[in-house]
Amino acid sequence: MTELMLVIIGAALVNNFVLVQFLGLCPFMGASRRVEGALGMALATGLVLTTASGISYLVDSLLLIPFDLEYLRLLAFILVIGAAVQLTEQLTRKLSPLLHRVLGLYIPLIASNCAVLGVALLNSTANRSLIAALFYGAGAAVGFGLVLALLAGLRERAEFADVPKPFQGHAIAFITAGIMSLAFLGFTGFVRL
Amino acid sequence: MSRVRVLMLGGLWRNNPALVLLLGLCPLLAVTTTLVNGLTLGLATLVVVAATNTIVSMMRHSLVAVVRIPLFVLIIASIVTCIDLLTHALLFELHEILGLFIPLIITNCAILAQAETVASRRPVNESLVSGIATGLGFCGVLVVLGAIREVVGQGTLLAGLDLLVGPWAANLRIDLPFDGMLVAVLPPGAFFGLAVVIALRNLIAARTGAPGRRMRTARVRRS
Amino acid sequence: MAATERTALRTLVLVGVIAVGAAALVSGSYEFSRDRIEANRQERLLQELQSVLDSAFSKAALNPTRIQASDPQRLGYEDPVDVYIVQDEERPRAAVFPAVAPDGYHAPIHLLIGVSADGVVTGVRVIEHRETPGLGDVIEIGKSDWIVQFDGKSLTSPQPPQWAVDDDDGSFDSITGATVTARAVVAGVRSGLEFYEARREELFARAADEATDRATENATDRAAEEPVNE
Amino acid sequence: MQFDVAPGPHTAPIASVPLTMRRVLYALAPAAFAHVWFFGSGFAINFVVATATALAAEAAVLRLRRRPTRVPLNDCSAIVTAALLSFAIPPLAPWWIPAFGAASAIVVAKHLYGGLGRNLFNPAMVGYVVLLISFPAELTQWIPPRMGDLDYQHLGFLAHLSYSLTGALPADITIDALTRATPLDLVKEGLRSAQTYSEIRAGSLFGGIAGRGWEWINSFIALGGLYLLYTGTIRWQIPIMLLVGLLFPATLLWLVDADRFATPGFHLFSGATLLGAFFIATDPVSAAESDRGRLIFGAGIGFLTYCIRTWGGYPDGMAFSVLLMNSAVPLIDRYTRPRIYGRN
Amino acid sequence: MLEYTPDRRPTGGLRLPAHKEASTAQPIARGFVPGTLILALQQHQGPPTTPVVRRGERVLKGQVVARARALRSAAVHASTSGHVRAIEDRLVPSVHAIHRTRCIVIDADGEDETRPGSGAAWPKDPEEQLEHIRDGGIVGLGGGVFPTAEKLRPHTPCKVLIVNGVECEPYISCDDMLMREAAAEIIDGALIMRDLLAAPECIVAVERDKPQAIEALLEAGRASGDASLKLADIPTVYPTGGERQLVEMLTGEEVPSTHYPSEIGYICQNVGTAYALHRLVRAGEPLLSRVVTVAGEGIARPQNVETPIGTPIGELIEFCGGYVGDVDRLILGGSMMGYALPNDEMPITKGSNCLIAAVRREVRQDFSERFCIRCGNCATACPARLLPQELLRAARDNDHALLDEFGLNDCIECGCCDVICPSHIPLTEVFRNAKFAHARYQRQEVFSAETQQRFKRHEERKRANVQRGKARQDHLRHEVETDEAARQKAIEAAIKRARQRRGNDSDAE
Amino acid sequence: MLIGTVVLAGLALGLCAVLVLTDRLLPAGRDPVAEQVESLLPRIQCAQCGYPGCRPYAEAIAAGDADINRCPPGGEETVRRLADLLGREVPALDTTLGNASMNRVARIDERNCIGCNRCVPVCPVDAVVGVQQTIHAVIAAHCTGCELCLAHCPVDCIDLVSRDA
Ligand SMILES: Cc1cc2nc3c(=O)[nH]c(=O)nc-3n(C[C@H](O)[C@H](O)[C@H](O)COP(=O)(O)O)c2cc1C
Ligand SMILES: Cc1cc2nc3c(=O)[nH]c(=O)nc-3n(C[C@H](O)[C@H](O)[C@H](O)COP(=O)(O)O)c2cc1C
Ligand SMILES: Cc1cc2nc3c(=O)[nH]c(=O)nc-3n(C[C@H](O)[C@H](O)[C@H](O)COP(=O)(O)O)c2cc1C
Ligand SMILES: Cc1cc2nc3c(=O)[nH]c(=O)nc-3n(C[C@H](O)[C@H](O)[C@H](O)CO)c2cc1C
Ligand code: SF4
Ligand code: SF4
Ligand code: SF4
Ligand code: SF4
Ligand code: FES
Repeated sequence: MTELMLVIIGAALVNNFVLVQFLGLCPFMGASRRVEGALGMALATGLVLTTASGISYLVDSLLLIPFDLEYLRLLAFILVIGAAVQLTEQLTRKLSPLLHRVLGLYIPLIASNCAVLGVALLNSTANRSLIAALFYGAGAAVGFGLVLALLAGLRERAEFADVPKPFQGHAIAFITAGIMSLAFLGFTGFVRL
Repeated sequence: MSRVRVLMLGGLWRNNPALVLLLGLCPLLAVTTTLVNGLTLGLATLVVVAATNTIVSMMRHSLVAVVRIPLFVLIIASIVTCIDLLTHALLFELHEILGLFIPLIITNCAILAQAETVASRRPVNESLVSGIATGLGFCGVLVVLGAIREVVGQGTLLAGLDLLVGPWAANLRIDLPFDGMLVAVLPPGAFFGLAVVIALRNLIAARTGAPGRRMRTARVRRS
Repeated sequence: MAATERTALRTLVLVGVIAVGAAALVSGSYEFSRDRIEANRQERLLQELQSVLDSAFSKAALNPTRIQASDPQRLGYEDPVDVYIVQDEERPRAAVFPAVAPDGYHAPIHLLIGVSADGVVTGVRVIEHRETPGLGDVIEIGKSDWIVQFDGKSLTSPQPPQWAVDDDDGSFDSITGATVTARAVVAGVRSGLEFYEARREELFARAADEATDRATENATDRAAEEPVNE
Repeated sequence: MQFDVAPGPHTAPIASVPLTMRRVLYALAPAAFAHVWFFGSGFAINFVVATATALAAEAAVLRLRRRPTRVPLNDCSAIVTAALLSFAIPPLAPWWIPAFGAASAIVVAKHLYGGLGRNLFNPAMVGYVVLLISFPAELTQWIPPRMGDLDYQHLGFLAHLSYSLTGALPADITIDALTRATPLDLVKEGLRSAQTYSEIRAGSLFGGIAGRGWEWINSFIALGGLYLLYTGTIRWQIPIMLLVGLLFPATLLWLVDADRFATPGFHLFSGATLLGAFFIATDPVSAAESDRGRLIFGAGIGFLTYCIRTWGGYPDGMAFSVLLMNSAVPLIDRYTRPRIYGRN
Repeated sequence: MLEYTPDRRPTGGLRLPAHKEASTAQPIARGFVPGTLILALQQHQGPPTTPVVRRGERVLKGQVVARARALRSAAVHASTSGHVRAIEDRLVPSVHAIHRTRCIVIDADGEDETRPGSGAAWPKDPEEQLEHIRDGGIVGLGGGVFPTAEKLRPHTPCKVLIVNGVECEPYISCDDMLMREAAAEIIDGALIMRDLLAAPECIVAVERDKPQAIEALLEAGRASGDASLKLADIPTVYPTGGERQLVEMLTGEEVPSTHYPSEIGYICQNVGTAYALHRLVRAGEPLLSRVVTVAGEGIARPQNVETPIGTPIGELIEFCGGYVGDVDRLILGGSMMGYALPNDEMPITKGSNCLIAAVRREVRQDFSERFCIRCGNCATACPARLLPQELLRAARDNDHALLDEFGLNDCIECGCCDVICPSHIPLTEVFRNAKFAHARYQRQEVFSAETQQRFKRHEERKRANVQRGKARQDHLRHEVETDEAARQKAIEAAIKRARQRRGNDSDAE
Repeated sequence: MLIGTVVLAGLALGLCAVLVLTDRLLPAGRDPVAEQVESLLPRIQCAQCGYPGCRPYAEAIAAGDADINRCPPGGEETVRRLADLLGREVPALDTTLGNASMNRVARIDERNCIGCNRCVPVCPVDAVVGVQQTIHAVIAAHCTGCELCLAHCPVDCIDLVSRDA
């Protein structure tokens, strides 16, 4: 159990997917304008991350490895992820159209959210068990959602700041993300892997 | 002619994928510890975007909405995998540095966005031009950011060029008279660096009066 | 209704066609490049091995034998690791194996150690570490020559108590501001050597077996091929 | 007869920003003198360099933005930033360390957001972390405190100055001879290499409760903190909850295993604990805004600091914890709004 | 009479320098008769009164000069004898600002002749009693000037009558002096109100820094022998005298944002109001004067003066020895809630409790503001538990949705946030101004919603019209079509018949 | 190679089948976005946005067909609130569309009104009252100042005046 907790903490904080491993940055920057939107995106991505890591794991261990098809791993995983994302898109479009409009461009982009593919690939290279793979996916999702919500809050506040003209808009958001990533360096060495 | 110019300008400057649309950030930030790394990945991305745009555009009439995303990523992924395998086999030296980054190209959102917004709606020639413009724009940012981070972070420029173009290029490496600040090569430095590049772009856009993207200005101007 | 049925069908056909196309493309490239990639990998492995062996071994003539060994106590890996034995003719000349220095400042440090048959270090390289950039990363060969000081050392010279950094009255240079890192690497190399001392005979014997197996295999392969050639 | 018709309230304001900032500086003064007493004049040199750079950087940015410079420069907030940064960096440091730290604090963390009051993160801590990441070697060169029986090699003011400016040390002294691990380093490494806490504590760098010298400096900082509380410059929520967040887990784990965990007293009087509690976490600009939010904010910093000290990769975690909680401030504020009078 | 200390601490608030020593050093000055009276027709919250005197007419002290026509109104009386010089529009200070209102200007003749036979008896019938109070011109003297008769007619049964003798604002000491000198009358007035309201309990609240007033009230309370009376001594914190704050302090209950205290059973009356009611009921004297504190370093003899309503401020100042030194600001009200007057020509009204002639060093001068440093002092000081720093941002950003969320309309404009703000941001002024814009926004929202409804109805009707039109067309078409069909049939039948006939004919042929 | 192709194609087909199925089975959602957008608009139905009323414009925004800066009466404030709702950048208000302000109302000049009744049906909020052949009047409390009636008066007897006047 502690092992699994460590997997989560490791993926969420120590090797935070976004700030340390540089995965999933596009939705991180794109969906962090408002806290509400960020929470929605966090939820959607979390869903995709966890399910995709589970399904990819099954595809890997039940299809690819038995048939010696590891070279198709990228293709197979991306297919699974694409399907999971499309499913999420359908779900949000039908169940929460507002979220769908707000996240607009970014839901399809979860498919190319590197974090999702990253989780799947990292799971298969790290030889995790199915449970550990799911926990790793969940940890990554928590870490992604956490920093997304934090950045959204900070960006809302930065809107009231008196930012120099050239830095207004995206640039100050990157500065803010940079300082967050400085702060997350404090977690280095937490889980000694 | 002018259509081509518009498309090129769009990809390179007005709708630059990295600076304006903020797409493809992961490889952009992860890889740009040196100029050469950035350049290499930029070139590879260029090839992939151009190829994907062409293929998607060719089959744009037979696409179906529900499965469009899986199809796009499938196409992108197979092209990337092929490139990965082929460079590995044929250009081994190149693959030594590129190898790590190539699979990352699959998840470069800029490519998917191109497929979704351009290639699936436009004829092949326009899609190709747009793809090349996007790829070049992306590559340019990679190079600039890589250069900044390399100079600030380790006090060199063009280190490792020999791996890309041959041993003769080793002499092109420039060593600056300081050791560099580590923060530039670490993750925070990537964010700061990109912020600076975006700010520079804004500054230039403001100077040249070119209509940049309308940006949300600070909400309270008065103190 | 009929229309939606038709689009569904079309969707499936489209996906099938593209998936088949993609798979064919990738499989084709894979078939095409598999052997070359394998060759390239072999080449890189040799390069890596060469880097921890002294210049007496030429890369071309390495011909290492790979065997698996497990020693979580001394090597720090739970799973069996690859140990490469370099032989010329019949005699084992040197061994290359990975080891972990678990006490790195931020995380365990992964080492590759080369040892000659008589237990003298021919080279050590750090393969992977998370030490503080600018402080602990001096152990990388690209950053400084610190790691070279292990060359020529063995468990008898210096004597085991001297296998420590000079801050602890040992005979290895420490690193200013990163004593912990230096201590960890020294301890890691030392326990790697201890593994080698303890298992040398067994490893060599297994390597010899492996080599003969391979030779016979090659021979039968050749024998199998010969009729075709005829 | 005509009179001035200024809008109300007419009562003269009972607080002002420059006064607040000056009070913080007064409160830091005793600890600063103690620092100079124990660690030599390095602190003073660093403080002067940092202050000069901070003010120059502030003036430069304001000029560049064509903003008035007088009022912002007079409010002393840049000096507070410089002072707190100087407390965080080792006394023995080349001049460009405080200069670079102060410049990044003021330019990046403060003025990219528009100056006093707008920054999202604590500028001094941003400056410190940037330094720590970029120049780890320089930032770990701590020297042992001046205590009668330690084999301490003295550097006079001039020697300090010359090291700071040129990097040259007196002929017979090497940098290795001057520097020592700090008590936090020793405890962290010791515990990691399976020494017991009491074995580590036997070392000559330790005093009654924590590191020698450090305990005194921290006591003087606490004194300054009490002055700030007394004058109403800061309120109790953040400091008290920070200490609770730090000392509660510290006490708990120490009671569980006194060999493998440092005493709460050690945590209280080591590193940046009290400076952080009274001076850093209380930075009004980057802290949570409501009282309830401040309870969470303080407790979070304390707890994270304890975690980083005990399990993390750095000997002290105050700066990281402050920045981490700074990033959480908007969310804390959002979910801890006070209930308005008469609303449910 | 029970004296007790509430065990609650006030929410927010500030301890401010009191500045009350000078004006409490001597007893209330009485017998001041001004040379002119300026009697505004609207000195209360509610519809204005109607003048019942003519130009040139001589009026006597206590005579009604303007009558209350509406329920929420209160009569105005001449506070000394004299001739009506004019009935004209003048600038008059009212609750929050200066207004131009119709006034009756009277040249006093100095005789101060009281209307003979004044002192109509206190009626028996409750309804008549309220009318009596309205005709007596009595309004809340705590600053709100809400007609007392209306306030004594609650829609919810009154649980507690609170007599407000807190007087927490700096400089003001009129209530303090009145409590010291007329405690028995105040207690009597309070009991009259309690009886009117049938309130089971009556709490007199006084701040702890007025020991003499407390002493006097306790004595008077004991003398009255009434068991429902209590005296609460409450901490000296501004603004616990605000009725919402006081209700919370005394009962722990909060008055919901959208309600008045009377709606949850608490009625709060100022001690001055109680005193005035006592005078009306026991002596038949309507509201003719009130105690006004004249204070500040710019006044020669700071003191409390029983001032006839309508006295021009300049005359009152003269009565107190005139200005000394360089008077910078003339403030009506306390230094927190009061506002600055441009000149001293305006009259004292029923709501004027204090006049401060302030020299420069006494009042806020520094109007240069810095950016908010988020110190949170303002939030700590806010008695309404608002976040002024957030309100400020929303107000400057004209973000009305946010203003609603952060409770702009819950701000009581007490000024605490303003005074404590180290960045010297004029928060109260910002909020005052924002409230106007916000009210417009809220009206607009209501209008928009109504408009939307109207549009919907319009559309529906249009659709219905169209439908009806279509239906009629359909019907016509149908009729036409059926006609057509019938005709067709008829034709066919005819043809058939014709054929038949022809067939028959041919057969026949 | 063959097996790889088969496996991948199988996988792709399987996943697509799932997608197609769920797409069928899920009910199409109601679209509350348009409603939320509409609630942020001034709802005075002036049609200056180029749509016949606020609702159609709101629907166009929700469908992504219209930019959010086309409502002159709403002004910058409305643009900003829309941008917040939809998570977009804030564009500048399109000032070319008109300048209806919410502070004006129509007033019919009684001397000129010929009672033609043409203005009655065009007023979106039924603010004009009157029957044919009599003088018409505008209920100021209902009128939104949308200017729609202006163009329909054959004798130009409708003017916009400030609401306070
Ligand atoms: C930011 C930071 C990073 C550090 N990184 C390392 C490291 O990578 N390796 C190491 O041995 N010690 C590291 N340390 C520990 C200190 O440098 C410690 O003082 C040192 O290990 C012992 O000092 P010495 O080498 O001068 O005896 C680090 C300390 C800090 C504050
Ligand atoms: C518009 C308005 C309506 C009021 N309605 C009532 C009411 O219905 N019942 C009541 O007891 N008080 C009512 N009040 C009086 C208030 O409760 C309060 O006593 C008065 O405003 C004076 O309080 P202040 O001096 O704190 O402003 C009303 C006040 C205003 C301004
Ligand atoms: C901030 C603030 C402070 C107040 N302070 C007092 C006070 O000290 N004494 C007082 O009688 N009324 C004070 N009031 C007015 C009371 O809220 C309330 O209107 C009054 O007690 C009602 O009594 P009245 O109707 O007899 O005037 C204050 C109001 C506010 C908003
Ligand atoms: C109580 C108090 C604590 C402060 N702490 C800090 C601090 O930790 N770091 C800092 O840069 N400035 C600090 N300041 C100064 C000032 O708030 C800071 O420069 C602003 O964050 C700059 O906008 C402090 C000021 C006060 C009043
Ligand atoms: S003026 Fe308003 S916001 Fe300020 S303290 Fe008073 S009630 Fe609170
Ligand atoms: S008191 Fe002033 S500076 Fe402090 S938070 Fe409030 S508005 Fe900002
Ligand atoms: S322009 Fe007129 S009709 Fe269009 S949305 Fe705005 S108010 Fe409604
Ligand atoms: S009366 Fe005219 S201006 Fe007024 S709402 Fe109707 S159509 Fe619009
Ligand atoms: S490149 Fe867009 S999420 Fe990684």
